[in-house]
Amino acid sequence: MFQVRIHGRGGQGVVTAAELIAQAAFDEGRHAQAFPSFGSERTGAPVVAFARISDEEIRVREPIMAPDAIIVQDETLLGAIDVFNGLTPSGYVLINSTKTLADFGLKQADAPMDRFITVPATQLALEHLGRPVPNAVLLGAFAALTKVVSIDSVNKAITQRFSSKLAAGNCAAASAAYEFVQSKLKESTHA
Amino acid sequence: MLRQVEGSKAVADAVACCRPEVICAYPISPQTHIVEGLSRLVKAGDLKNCEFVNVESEFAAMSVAIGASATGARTYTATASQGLLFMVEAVFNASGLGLPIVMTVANRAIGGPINIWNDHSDSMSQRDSGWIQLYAETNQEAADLHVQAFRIAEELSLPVMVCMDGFILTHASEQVDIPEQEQVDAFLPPYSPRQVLNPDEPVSIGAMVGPEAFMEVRYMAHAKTLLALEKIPQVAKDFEKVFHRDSGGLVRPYHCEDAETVVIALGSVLGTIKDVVDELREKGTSIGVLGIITFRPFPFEAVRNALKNAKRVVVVEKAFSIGIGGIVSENVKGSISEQKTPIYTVIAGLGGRPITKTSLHALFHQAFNDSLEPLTFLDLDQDLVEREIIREGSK
Amino acid sequence: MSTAPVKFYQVGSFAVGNRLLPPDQNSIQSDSERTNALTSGHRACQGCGEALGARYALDAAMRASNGKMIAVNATGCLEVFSTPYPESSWRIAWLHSLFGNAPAVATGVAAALKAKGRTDIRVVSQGGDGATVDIGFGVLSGMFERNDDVLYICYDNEAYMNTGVQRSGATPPAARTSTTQAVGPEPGNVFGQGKNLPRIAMAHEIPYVATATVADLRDLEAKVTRAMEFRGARYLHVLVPCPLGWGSASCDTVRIARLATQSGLFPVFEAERGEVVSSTPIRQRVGVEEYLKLQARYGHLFSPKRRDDIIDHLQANADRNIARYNLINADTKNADLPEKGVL
Amino acid sequence: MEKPFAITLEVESSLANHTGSWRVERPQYVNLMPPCNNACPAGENIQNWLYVAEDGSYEAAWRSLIIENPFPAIMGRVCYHPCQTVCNRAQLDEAVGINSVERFLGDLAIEKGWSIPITAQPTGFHVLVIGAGPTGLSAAYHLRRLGHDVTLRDAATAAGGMMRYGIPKYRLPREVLDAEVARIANMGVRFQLGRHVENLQDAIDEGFDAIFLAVGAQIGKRAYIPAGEAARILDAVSVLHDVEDGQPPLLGRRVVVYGGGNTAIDVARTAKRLGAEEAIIVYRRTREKAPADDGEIQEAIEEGVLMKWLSTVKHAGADTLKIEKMELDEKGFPQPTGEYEELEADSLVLALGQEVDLSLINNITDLEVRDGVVKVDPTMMTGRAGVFAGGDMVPAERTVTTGVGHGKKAARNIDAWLRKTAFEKQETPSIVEFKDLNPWYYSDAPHAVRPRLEGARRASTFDEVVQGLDESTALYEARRCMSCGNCFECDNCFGVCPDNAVIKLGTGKGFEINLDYCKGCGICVSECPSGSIIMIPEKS
Repeated sequence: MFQVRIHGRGGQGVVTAAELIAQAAFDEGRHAQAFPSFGSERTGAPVVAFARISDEEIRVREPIMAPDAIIVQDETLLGAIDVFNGLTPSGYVLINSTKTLADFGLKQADAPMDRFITVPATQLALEHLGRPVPNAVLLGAFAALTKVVSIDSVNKAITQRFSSKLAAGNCAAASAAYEFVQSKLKESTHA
Repeated sequence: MLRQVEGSKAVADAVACCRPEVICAYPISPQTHIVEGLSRLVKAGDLKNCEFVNVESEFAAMSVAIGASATGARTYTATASQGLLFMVEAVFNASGLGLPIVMTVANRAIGGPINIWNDHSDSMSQRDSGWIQLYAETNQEAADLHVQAFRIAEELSLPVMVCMDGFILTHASEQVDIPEQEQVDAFLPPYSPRQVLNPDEPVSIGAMVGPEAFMEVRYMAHAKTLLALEKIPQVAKDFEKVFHRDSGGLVRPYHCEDAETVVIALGSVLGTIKDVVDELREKGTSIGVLGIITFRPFPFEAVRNALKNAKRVVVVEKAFSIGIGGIVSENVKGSISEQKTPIYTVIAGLGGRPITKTSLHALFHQAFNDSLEPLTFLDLDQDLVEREIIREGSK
Repeated sequence: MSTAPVKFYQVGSFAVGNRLLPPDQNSIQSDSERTNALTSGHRACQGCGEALGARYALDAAMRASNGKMIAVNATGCLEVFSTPYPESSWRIAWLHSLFGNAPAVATGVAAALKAKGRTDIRVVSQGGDGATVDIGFGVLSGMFERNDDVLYICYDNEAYMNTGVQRSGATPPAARTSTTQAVGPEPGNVFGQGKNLPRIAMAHEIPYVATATVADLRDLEAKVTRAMEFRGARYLHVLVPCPLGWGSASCDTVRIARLATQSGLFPVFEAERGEVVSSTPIRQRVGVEEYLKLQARYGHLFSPKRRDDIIDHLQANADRNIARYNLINADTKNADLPEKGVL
Repeated sequence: MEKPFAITLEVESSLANHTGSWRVERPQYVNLMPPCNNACPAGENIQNWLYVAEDGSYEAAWRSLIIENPFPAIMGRVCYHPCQTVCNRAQLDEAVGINSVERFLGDLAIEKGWSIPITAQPTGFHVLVIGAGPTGLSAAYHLRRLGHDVTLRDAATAAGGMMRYGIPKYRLPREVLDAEVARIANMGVRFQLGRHVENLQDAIDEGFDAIFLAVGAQIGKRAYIPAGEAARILDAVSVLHDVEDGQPPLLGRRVVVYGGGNTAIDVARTAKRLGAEEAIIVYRRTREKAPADDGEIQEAIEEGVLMKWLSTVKHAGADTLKIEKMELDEKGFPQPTGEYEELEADSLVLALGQEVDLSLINNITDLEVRDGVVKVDPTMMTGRAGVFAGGDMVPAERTVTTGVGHGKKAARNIDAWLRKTAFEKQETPSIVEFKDLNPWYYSDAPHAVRPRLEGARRASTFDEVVQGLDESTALYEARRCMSCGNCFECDNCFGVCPDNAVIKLGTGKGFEINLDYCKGCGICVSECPSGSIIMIPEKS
């Protein structure tokens, strides 16, 4: 079972992101579960959503305490809360930022480049979508980084979820993010 | 059709397939997504011959449902928590008049202090309301139970409450085989009311009944409700014939036959418990789970049979009766009163407190060596409560 | 409107019937074939104004709907005296649910009929003043606001009679009830409280709002008939004297209602979409005292010590109604008081 | 439909609950005495015939009327309608114009030629009626309807008595009188006119089974007034009689009529019509105290008749009269003042009342006479068995209507006497007062005034002064009746019963209380417009 925790702020669509991951996995014939951090947080407040992916039926209902992947939609959260809490030793971290990991004081030792990565998702969104909405975009990066779901499944999920125009832009941005991560990962292996 | 979908949406689609004629509801978390979905279907014309009434309170919601049902319309509403408490007077009236209304309760704690998160305090408070109460373990079952609920309600002329855990189920996206319209039509015949307001055949519904007949009225309500214990399994069987899956019924035993320890619970927590049970059984522990789907009327016999071989029973419940303790466990005691089996009451997950596998493992190990208190509060911050009790007592 | 005066001189248009009138000009109550929606054998007190008002109104509604009508009833005297097991006095399709929910139950009935395409069947909801202005007020307002296709009729006897005459939001000032007793410097119900439901209903801008009393049958029937010409939420407020609660003679029920209108204390009018469109002028004006002195609930205004201050205050209220609804016209007798006429 | 036990009930199942047991008093429909009926000297059932007339059933109304009074057309003209004086409606707006409706019905009957069949079995008894005035004609009429043979004798050559020889034709056209008299003749009453009965004994000897005396008061009172030879003094009765016979006396240019009764007014108005330039009424008291009907006085004044109140004639000369002014003392009696004045007059007509011509009973001892009138017992029988008397010749108010009433009363008593039984007059139910009514239900409807000829124009002719009502106004007037004390089916009781305990029996049949359900609240009584329901205690 692969478990994901997504950090963001109210209004940034963390729940949508979690549901898109679940949808992508479902489209690949697997079981998935997505759920919000049940609460009454308002726009702007730090929020999280969860996704589980498995080949068997998912019965467990507890919150995810040891995620295999963490997606941070808003870099400003890093200073605010411990977004890495409970990350499994081999877990992945995806941060929406134009900065480098070093800029966040993450050293290669505890943040190996093949599992930790920053992606300028907001820029890509603006570029392809014309709106600073990074949540779906990050899923392209998520597919490239974790390989838990394929970029095609992600794009399919996006297409099912959004209106055609919105979907096209998001797919383009997600694919761009996917490429971005692919190339980054190549760099890391050659380094 | 199998879909990855939010629980609320799954229920909304399932209810829509039942061709309700009147839907009324008042917004309250975490039930809102269900009625939002239905209002959309009505407005879009996808759900025809149906009136969606935006009422001004839950009390009005149940009252509108009463009027609609008494006029022979298939009627649905949904609520939770304070909303359910606000409609209580009408809730009792609906069952008293024998109106087959189906209501979803998206289970949530009741205040004060106000708390929007999940537990069973709301529906448990209505256990004596004369409604049939069904508890869903998964979103699949939640969807299926609604389809069955209309048949049970209409065949017995009794209202049915379908309870599903707020947020944990209502807001969780998972795969659900949404009932197809043809299937539902094959399973659920059009509503033919037992009594109906009809100018061509007028009757007076809702008389005042005095001491000379009130006991009899109540007794007959009890007798009629007990019929549900046969009706519900039949309906579940019929459902399986049409939909090819096991959903609903009275109870759902899981490795109970040979289990020394049997855990009893209602609703979505059963999934987490089953995971723990599997892990324990792999280590050779003799443990099973009994899920109670039908809590009202209480299936004494089914519970008794499931517990025949149990050496101990752990009841994990998401509500409790202040000053007494377990509610479900009290009923369980009633079904095995002649046995000496120890019954441990575990109050867990109140007000949305997560029920984790880790905590359950620890809990069950205590149970195995019978070191459990008769009444335990799972993951209670013991230091805090002791400190506070002393502080308040010292005033 | 409301009643075109019947040009017949032996009795005017005020009598129930008239052997010399063509049937279409006669009142519904004069028809031997009337529905008798609320029939004999009910357990209302002698001279019950509510029993009278309910039959008047529902028979008219039955006529207007060609007998296709469903009635919902709030808890209260009317419900208790009409349907104690094992006997019902109703001759119509009738449902009682709770004290505070009759308007919403009626909404449900109407919604069901709409869903079934049976809008030929009309829905009437009814209750006393407690059920209407107090406990059921929220749901009533909701029914109004949604403009649900329901005619709501309030039988106003100005207190909770079913429970033993306690004060309601419709209890008039100075009136004695078991919770506003005739003691202290301000005996009876205090001034400056209570709600005027017809005006609140008008504020919802529903299609039709009207007031009536059991003293003017033709007016009441005309208003029910008019109300049934509309679709959507309609409100009819009927004054029904209560011999028990008002401390009046059972034979005076109609007379007292008449004095309420002729004194101006109870204005009879109708409004459409929030605007008053007509009012029924006073025929023979009387001072409020004529009305008050027939009722024990106002006894403390006359003995042991006459309270002119309070009587004058009530007279001022009546005068305000007369001005507001313009209840005096050229034909009004004793337009300027005080000539103590007894009707 | 499967009804859940106790919660859902059968409609109208409460009919099993007989709430009549709550009752301590019960309503009862009654027929009380309307003041009009009570005041009618002829005992007409006015409320009833107005009620019948209200729906346009005029013949039925007329037939109800003539049960008591054979002269609706005459009454409608000459009756001073005490019924209207006491009408309760007067306290609401104005009295009902009963008299005008009565005239409308009477005229219609004449126009349509409605006749009166004799339904009673012939009795074989034969009654002689002496005097064909209102009293005699009425008696003859009623006796005939009771099945007796009747012979009617009168000295005059035409029937009618004072109706013909006392009342001028501008008040009572003769074709109306003749028509209503003819109707009686057609009933088989034998008229022997121009046959003066000098001696009652002779008549008795003719062997009639009973005799009714109604010769009236035909002789004008002659007060002593000092007068010169040339003075022309006549009495009112003769003047009116001569006018009727077509030989009007010469009265001259200025005519003075002495007296304050209706006859005085009639003579003065007649004088005007005969061409007198001035007709002056001299009366010793005031207009208020004058016995004449005020309406008559008013009409006379309109026609130019002059009034000299508080005056007596002291001496009559050739062309002048000496008048003494009077004044009323504290008791209201006129006292001489000693002030005199001259009044020009070509003739003086005395209208000081009439006296009975008792010559026909002079020699019959057992007929007691007191104060110039014949004494009768309560059955109107004189001291002589089988001989009855009525009208102006017995103590009574001397009006046509009273006479008609006497005739009826005598007829019924004669009938009883002949049959050797007693006429049982059922006792009068209580009289309905205004306070017994609920006038709220009567909408305002003022009296319909009968058209009249203009005073100046009518004074020159004997045309009828007062015209009749057309049908619509007569109907309107009939419907103004409040039906005091008698149900007129307004359905109020049927409507206002909170317990549906009033049964409507259908038009003309009235209502009935359903005692199974009546709780005795009394609303039906309070709201009955005509006061024809009362509450009576339950017998314990």
